Amino acid sequence: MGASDRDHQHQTVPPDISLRVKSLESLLVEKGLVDPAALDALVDTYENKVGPRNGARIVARAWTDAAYKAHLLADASAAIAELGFLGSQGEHMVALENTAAVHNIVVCTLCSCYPWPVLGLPPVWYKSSAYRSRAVIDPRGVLREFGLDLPGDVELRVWDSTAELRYLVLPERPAGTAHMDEEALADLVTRNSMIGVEKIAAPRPGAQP
Amino acid sequence: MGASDRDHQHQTVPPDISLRVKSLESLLVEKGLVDPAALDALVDTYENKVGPRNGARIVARAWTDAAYKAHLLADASAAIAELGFLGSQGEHMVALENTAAVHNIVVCTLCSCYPWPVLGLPPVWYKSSAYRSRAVIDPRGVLREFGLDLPGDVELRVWDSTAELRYLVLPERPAGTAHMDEEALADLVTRNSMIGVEKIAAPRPGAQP
Amino acid sequence: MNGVHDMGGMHGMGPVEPEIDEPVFHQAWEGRVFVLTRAIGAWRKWNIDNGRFHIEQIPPAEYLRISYYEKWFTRLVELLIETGMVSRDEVDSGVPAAGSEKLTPALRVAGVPALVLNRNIASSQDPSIPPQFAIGQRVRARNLNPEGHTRLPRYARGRTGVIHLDHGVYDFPDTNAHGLGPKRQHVYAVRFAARELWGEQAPPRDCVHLDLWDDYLEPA
Amino acid sequence: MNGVHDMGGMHGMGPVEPEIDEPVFHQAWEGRVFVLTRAIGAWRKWNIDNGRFHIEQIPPAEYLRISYYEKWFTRLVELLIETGMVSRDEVDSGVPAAGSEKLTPALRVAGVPALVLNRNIASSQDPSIPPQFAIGQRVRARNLNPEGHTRLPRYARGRTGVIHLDHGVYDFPDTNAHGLGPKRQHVYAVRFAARELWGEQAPPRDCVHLDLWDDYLEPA
Repeated sequence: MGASDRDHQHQTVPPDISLRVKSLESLLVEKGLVDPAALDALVDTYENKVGPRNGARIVARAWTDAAYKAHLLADASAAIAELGFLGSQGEHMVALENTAAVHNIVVCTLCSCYPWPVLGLPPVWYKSSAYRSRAVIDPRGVLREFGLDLPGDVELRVWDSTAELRYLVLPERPAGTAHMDEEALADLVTRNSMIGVEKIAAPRPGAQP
Repeated sequence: MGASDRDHQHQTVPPDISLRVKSLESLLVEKGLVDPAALDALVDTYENKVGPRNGARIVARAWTDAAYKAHLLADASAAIAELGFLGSQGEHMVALENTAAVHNIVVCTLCSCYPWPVLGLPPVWYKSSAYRSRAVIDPRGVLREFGLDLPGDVELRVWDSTAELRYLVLPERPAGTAHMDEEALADLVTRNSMIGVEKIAAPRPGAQP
Repeated sequence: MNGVHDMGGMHGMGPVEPEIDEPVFHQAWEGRVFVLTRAIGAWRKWNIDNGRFHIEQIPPAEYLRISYYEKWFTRLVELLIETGMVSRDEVDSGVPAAGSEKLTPALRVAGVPALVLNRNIASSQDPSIPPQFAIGQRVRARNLNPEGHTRLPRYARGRTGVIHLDHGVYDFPDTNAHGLGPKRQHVYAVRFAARELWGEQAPPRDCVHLDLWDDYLEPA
Repeated sequence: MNGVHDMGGMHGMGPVEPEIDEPVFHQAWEGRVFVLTRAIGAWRKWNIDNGRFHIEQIPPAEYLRISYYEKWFTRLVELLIETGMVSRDEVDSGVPAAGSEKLTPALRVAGVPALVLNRNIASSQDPSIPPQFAIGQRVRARNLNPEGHTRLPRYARGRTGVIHLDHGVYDFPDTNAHGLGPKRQHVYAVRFAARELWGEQAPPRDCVHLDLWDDYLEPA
């Protein structure tokens, strides 16, 4: 699926986009508008340092520390700042708690706003017309495509990120994890669960945490 | 403008569309689903027999025959049937009178419905996304692009052909035409004036009617 | 469906560009697509609402990119296959499957004038189907968002207008497109103030009329 | 603007297709477009609302066809030219115009962590800008249809909801995108019942929240 999806997304790229970007970068470097070393450092940052592991650490902390969880739900920006994960496109955060009775899901219908500092850059599907158009009118259908058939008695809350607030879903802690420490729990937390399109599966018995 | 507009509309046609259509026609003929002679007769009909001259005759009649005009405005289908111009995609007609105080303009935002028997097949601009999207929210801006700057005190009425009614605008009879007979008047009537995007200019003094 | 075809009120589509002395068809294939569609239509395998819904299902980026008669071609192929008149293999090869029966065309030359002059769309003042609304009555367009075919544009939904004309009784597109019957009912020209549709920046006296079925309306 | 970017509630866009083990960037040029935009952003020649409006102005067929980072590339080029940082000739040739001065980059390696951690978007609880609405109050999203930038989606206009959270004071996109000042005002999470937005076929207890500015709202 990965390859075909990528092909689908990129099949219409003009053959020269890569060359056009190179040409523009060269121009901007020549004019002294950008520093190539800074560009490399930025790529490295977003490829390797900023990503859903940050969000997972927040979630694991909230699962294991009731005071932190209360703080996160009351003032997410302050609670996330404590862990050092506020930043560009995640300046003002709201945390949404998923429970057995309430399920939250996040979208940006108008563009593709996404909490970069805690989740990294958004996946292609989050930016797709399909997700942006359907998440508000057919969220249960979208969730089914992610394998989550939400019972009718669960209240579904959609959050459309139309302003400068960014949303982090605090997923339900799965069963069978009482013995796990914060670090092991963080390894269970998926990006998609923090957008609200998946639940976190219980760890398989005997599997490495 | 004509050529560039046509190029613009058609530049993305795959190179093989003409061949694909030929291949389909050949298949349908072979299967006995269509008769090529009937296809030729249909092309001839819509290229040469059905067109805005039909609508122009209706308009000229209404300008010169007050009883016919009253009939047209009260029951357009019956009045148009009298002249033999009802038919497919013009089964049920409504006539809209443009005056100095009220200006009507017709669009089909959802597809490109158009009164074929009285105006022929629609022009490319009528079918364009630009016209379909803007005629209902910015009709005065659209009219300005047709060279018609409608005074603010004129009431503008847009008709979106969302059902099986088809609309014919009865344009204002221009000044300086008191001496002209029905046939000469019909020659003045433009297609665009019967859609409501133009007024009919007064004939130039001394010009051939 | 809330498709990109429902574009009334959108911005960003550019200027309207009329063409001087425009031909009826710019290229011969356009005319052939048009008349093939009409001639196949004479078999009466689908209705106008089926046909419109097939155009609406063209994927949005494609819908905006391709020309009118390319859309018609796409629709014709899909409807021919869907109704079993041809197979996709036949479309791809351009020749009938081996052993297929040769039919007699539904439309012959002699039938062309009648087809052009035909009043295919049935309307009536059937007294057994009374109107639900009266001329002059204030109505609200319902907030319907069906995934199927509808002729109630998004820009009118939830908006209040006045019944201006009663056009009589017509088939109901939302059912008729999907084999759920004609569900015949009254259609009205409903007048909406431009300001009701677009807000305070619209000219105060301008208005937009839409032709709407009983089932699209509720008393306001 | 009522552009095709405002696609909440549209049908016909197909299934959502997640990719397993998706890389941050699928091709190197995507990463370069992203970081060029961020590094040029450090010159502070435009704000986030200018930037979003430039993406929205990509013609609709193109907008739906091209990928996310192709949109970013289109925007970057247009903004560089519009702000006079480069000329179109320079973009076409890839080399600086003869005699042009060489500047010192606004962003150096040492500045990268600060850029990533920067809280560029100013918010406050500025008591001199009081909220126009209170938590729990019923409000209606106004029916605004500006040709310029707005963050009020079409699907919410005219709909009634409840103020759920007061997020504090933020710049107003509709003016901020067009050089008309930040016009700072309160932003609220407004909760709309799914049935209010989409009609009776929506599940009865589901809801959608939008973050909306004071100027988008009126008392209901």
